[in-house]
Amino acid sequence: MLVYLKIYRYNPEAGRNVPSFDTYNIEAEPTDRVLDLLEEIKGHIDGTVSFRRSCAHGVCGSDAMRINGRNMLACKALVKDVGTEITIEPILGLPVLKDMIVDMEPFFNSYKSLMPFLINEDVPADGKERLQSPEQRERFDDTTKCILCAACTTSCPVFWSDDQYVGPATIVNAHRFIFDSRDQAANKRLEILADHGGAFRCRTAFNCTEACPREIHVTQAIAEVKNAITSGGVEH
Amino acid sequence: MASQVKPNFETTAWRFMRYSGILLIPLAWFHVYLQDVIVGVHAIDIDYVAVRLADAGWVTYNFLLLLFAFAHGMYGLRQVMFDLVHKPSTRRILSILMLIFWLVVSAIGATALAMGARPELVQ
Amino acid sequence: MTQTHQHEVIIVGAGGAGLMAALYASRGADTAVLSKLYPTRSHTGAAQGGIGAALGNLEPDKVEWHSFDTVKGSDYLGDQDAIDYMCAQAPEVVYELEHMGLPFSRTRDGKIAQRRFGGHTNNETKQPVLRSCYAADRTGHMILQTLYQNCIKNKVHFYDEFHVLDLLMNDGVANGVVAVELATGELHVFHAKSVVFATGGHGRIWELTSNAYAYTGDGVAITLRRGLPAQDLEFFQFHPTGILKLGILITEGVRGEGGVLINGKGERFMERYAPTVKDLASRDVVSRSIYLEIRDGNGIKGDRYVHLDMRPEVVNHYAELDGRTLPDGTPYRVTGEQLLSKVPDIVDFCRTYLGIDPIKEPMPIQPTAHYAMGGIPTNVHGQALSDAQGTIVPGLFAAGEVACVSVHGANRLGTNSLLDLVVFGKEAGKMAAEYAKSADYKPLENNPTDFTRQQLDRILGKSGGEKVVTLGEEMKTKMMDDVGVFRTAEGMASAIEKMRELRERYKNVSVDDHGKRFNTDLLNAWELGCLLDVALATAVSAHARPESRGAHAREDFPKRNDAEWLKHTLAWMDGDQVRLEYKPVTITKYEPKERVY
Amino acid sequence: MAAPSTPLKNTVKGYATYMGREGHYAFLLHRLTGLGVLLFLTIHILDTATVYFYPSLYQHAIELYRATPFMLGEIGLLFAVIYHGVNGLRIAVTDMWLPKRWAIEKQRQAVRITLVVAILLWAPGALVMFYNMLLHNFHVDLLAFLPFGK
Repeated sequence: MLVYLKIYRYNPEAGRNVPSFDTYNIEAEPTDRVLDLLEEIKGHIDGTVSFRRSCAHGVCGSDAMRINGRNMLACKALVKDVGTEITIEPILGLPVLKDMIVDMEPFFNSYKSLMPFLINEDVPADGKERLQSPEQRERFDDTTKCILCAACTTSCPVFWSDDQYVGPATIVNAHRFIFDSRDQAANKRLEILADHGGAFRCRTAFNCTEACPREIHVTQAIAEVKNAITSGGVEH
Repeated sequence: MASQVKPNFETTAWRFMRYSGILLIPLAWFHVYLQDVIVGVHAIDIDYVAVRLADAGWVTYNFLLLLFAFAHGMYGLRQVMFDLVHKPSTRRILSILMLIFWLVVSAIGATALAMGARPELVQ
Repeated sequence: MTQTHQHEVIIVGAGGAGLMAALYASRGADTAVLSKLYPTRSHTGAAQGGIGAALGNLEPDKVEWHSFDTVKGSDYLGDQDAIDYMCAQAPEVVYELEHMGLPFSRTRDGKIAQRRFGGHTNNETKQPVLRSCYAADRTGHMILQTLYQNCIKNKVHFYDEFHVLDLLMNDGVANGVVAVELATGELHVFHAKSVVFATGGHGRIWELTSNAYAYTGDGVAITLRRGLPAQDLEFFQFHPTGILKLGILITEGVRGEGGVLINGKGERFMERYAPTVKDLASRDVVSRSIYLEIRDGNGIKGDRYVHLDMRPEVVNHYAELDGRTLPDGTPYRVTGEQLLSKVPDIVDFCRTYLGIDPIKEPMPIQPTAHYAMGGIPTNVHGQALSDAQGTIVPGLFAAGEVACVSVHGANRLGTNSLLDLVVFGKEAGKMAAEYAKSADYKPLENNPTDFTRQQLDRILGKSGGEKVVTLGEEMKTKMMDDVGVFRTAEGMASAIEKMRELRERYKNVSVDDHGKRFNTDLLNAWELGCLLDVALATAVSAHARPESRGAHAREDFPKRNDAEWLKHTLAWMDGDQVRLEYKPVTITKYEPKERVY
Repeated sequence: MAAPSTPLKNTVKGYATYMGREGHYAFLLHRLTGLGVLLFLTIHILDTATVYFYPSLYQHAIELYRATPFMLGEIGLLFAVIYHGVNGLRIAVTDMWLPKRWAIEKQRQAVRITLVVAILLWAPGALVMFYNMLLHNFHVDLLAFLPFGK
């Protein structure tokens, strides 16, 4: 089938310092990924079209972009699902550097601000694993799936307005530790998230949850964090 | 675990928005339905208001409505302001201005409620 | 302007091996990590099934059994001292990962959960053993995340999206790298005392692969260009279960949980090829079996694929036939929901890319190019070697898929790649820091970026030449057909010719993008150059080995030939000539014998 | 150098073009109705206060409210107050008592229900207000058209 693509272009180096769209018509199969179409264009029609990609099956998180108005991974969006008229834009709220490539630094800086690592220096005397029941492990399973693609954060209306909001991805990653029975800094993380710029900026628009390519229940995770804060903290 | 997350302003305000919101549903809906639908703007004049404000019950009702609705609204506005203004100093200045605005308008409203209407002054 | 940076240890690549090396190196030396991606996007994240370690959390297991399985899996080409070392280290590193915060799945009593995996057995009963420590079906993802998290915690210095294009050497000593900063297109020189290559594999040589676009063999190509050898390139693993046409991996864990392979006649054909462990035979065996079924017209509807079936009724049916029991002795039975919770990502892949629900329908699969057993030769300390005598290249280390220790020999067992990353990443990191402490900075040459600049300018200088994708597609098809699961002398000879031709045509390749900022067009072209180099070296190495061993299966030489070919290949490249030498395999306890599953 | 943009531009662009689902539109509507109600509320407090501070102005204000555009606005206001309330109730109850119900499937449905409930609560009032508007401003008595009318 013939697919009509409208692709966002911006590259000040090549004189394209006002964002605009290029259009392409290419042949595709219904089961083609949008990423396949972009590769086809880059390989055969216009090599200057720029985007990030690596694993091509939804686990590395490189190719988050806005496809037909909604954040997705290009490698998880199939033609049969997005239709034959496809508009591709960079994710919103991070500075666009070239075409679909945005500056990820603010995103990763926010991620790092919430101590995204287990804090617990006590290890069992026998050097073996700390024990954790399957139920305790299940408690934070959902948020361990995050691949830091930024699809959630850049779909968030609050983040578009206010880049000081830590954003859904950061809260998801904080959640992963807050509810890990092995972590000893849950309340410290919660205190940071209780401040402005934290979890209470969430307006439950659910764009993050809809956008998450890993189907993490992002809004719910944020709600759990809010709840943990208002109930005075987490005890393991 | 010893440490507790202490409620800060944002947390308390967040709770306030939820509780006041719930409270406002009967208060505001009844008020709007009564005045706009049942009575209607064509039936309202200063004499009507004067009668209402002579009744301690209605005054209390209106007073609660004023207190919660306007605070709820102004805090909501502050959220929108935080969305659009990012400089901490500007945020602080605007927050203070909004606080003053809230106090002044509330005071004006409260005064009128407390003192009642003065239809006799209409020329 | 070329910027020069100085760090005692430079780590190239931020996957499992690179990050583990970074964690250890940074404890003893000023360390920086360069990655052409963001670290969390490294391909380690795609690993699914688990990391092998004889913890014995659910049933008896021993380090020695793990060692033996690995040796046997390697078709006796693995170096047994290295294998013993890795398997003995395994429990310790798995516990270490847990201490770092890795959220392993858990057993009822709270220990790290373990599952069955191909080729891992109880050496006494010969039955599959629960050895693969897993975190659902995203173990690699969790390892990558956990290591990155700990690097953040330990304030490791990262240069994200810096693509390393050259290794700098002075008088045979590695002293830095040249990298292009993607955002600006500027070349940067990194002056170092130790350089650790952890750049991953080169599965993108083949048409159908589970590998990321980024898996372009940069590390091997760069070292080949600098006159260093590559070891055992002919051994490249084809994973039996890739999603039809896409090559996306379906973890062996599916078979570990009881999934079975079914051909077009509805037969569980692995019974015929591996009567004892059946579907859990080692990967080379299963991939070949699938190919043979397809060749005999037993593909589904006669087509070029078979089914991987994990519908609960099918799993339970075969588990009953096999007499499979749970550790407590009760019969093994699963529900769809239990399977879902053990392999959620697989279910997601199937729904997204195939539009099927694997709990209700079988998955169409075919073997997919998966893992490079070969790579930069190193010793157990991650030190790179420059010849068959084991001479160390001072200052150069390698770990992970890019390295060849060799613990995987001719065929890697599932779960041993993650183990390899962590064990040898750690070792390389430690050694790199130790070396840096005792060494001085070797001075840089006058124009260290010249060689790189020359490569890039050649591409940028052309216009209207051949397209990168055209050459790439020709390479992939040829390698898939002739240097794939089954090989013949004739096919490989034609592949060598084809690679030479493509390398010649590559000189005329041109790109559309002539800018500096994020010129991925240019870098794709440069990566193709790496792939072609590695492909040629692979084809030549393979062609020279007239036997079948592990992943190197020849139709014209179906038997293993231990008398003449129990040895590692070393390949050097000089222009389009590949020179081969051989070095012996280290054998300690396990004498080679016939390999049956 | 990055593509020219500001948070405000991103916000406007996102609000206007992001293809969200139920939650996104509920958020936009909640914000819009909230700001609308606040604007009216402020004016309303001040104009009502004139009954004490400046009574003769009050009559002017009331006259103004009786004009057709304002009456239409009031019908809108009624919707805003009701929608903001119903949707706010959804948020408050979920937040305070049923945090587990922040699951997407439940909320997609809840958002739809909120809208339906809001419309049901608003419609009778809106009809009455519309009737009153026609009666007073256009001297049309809709009831007279009914077969069983006066």
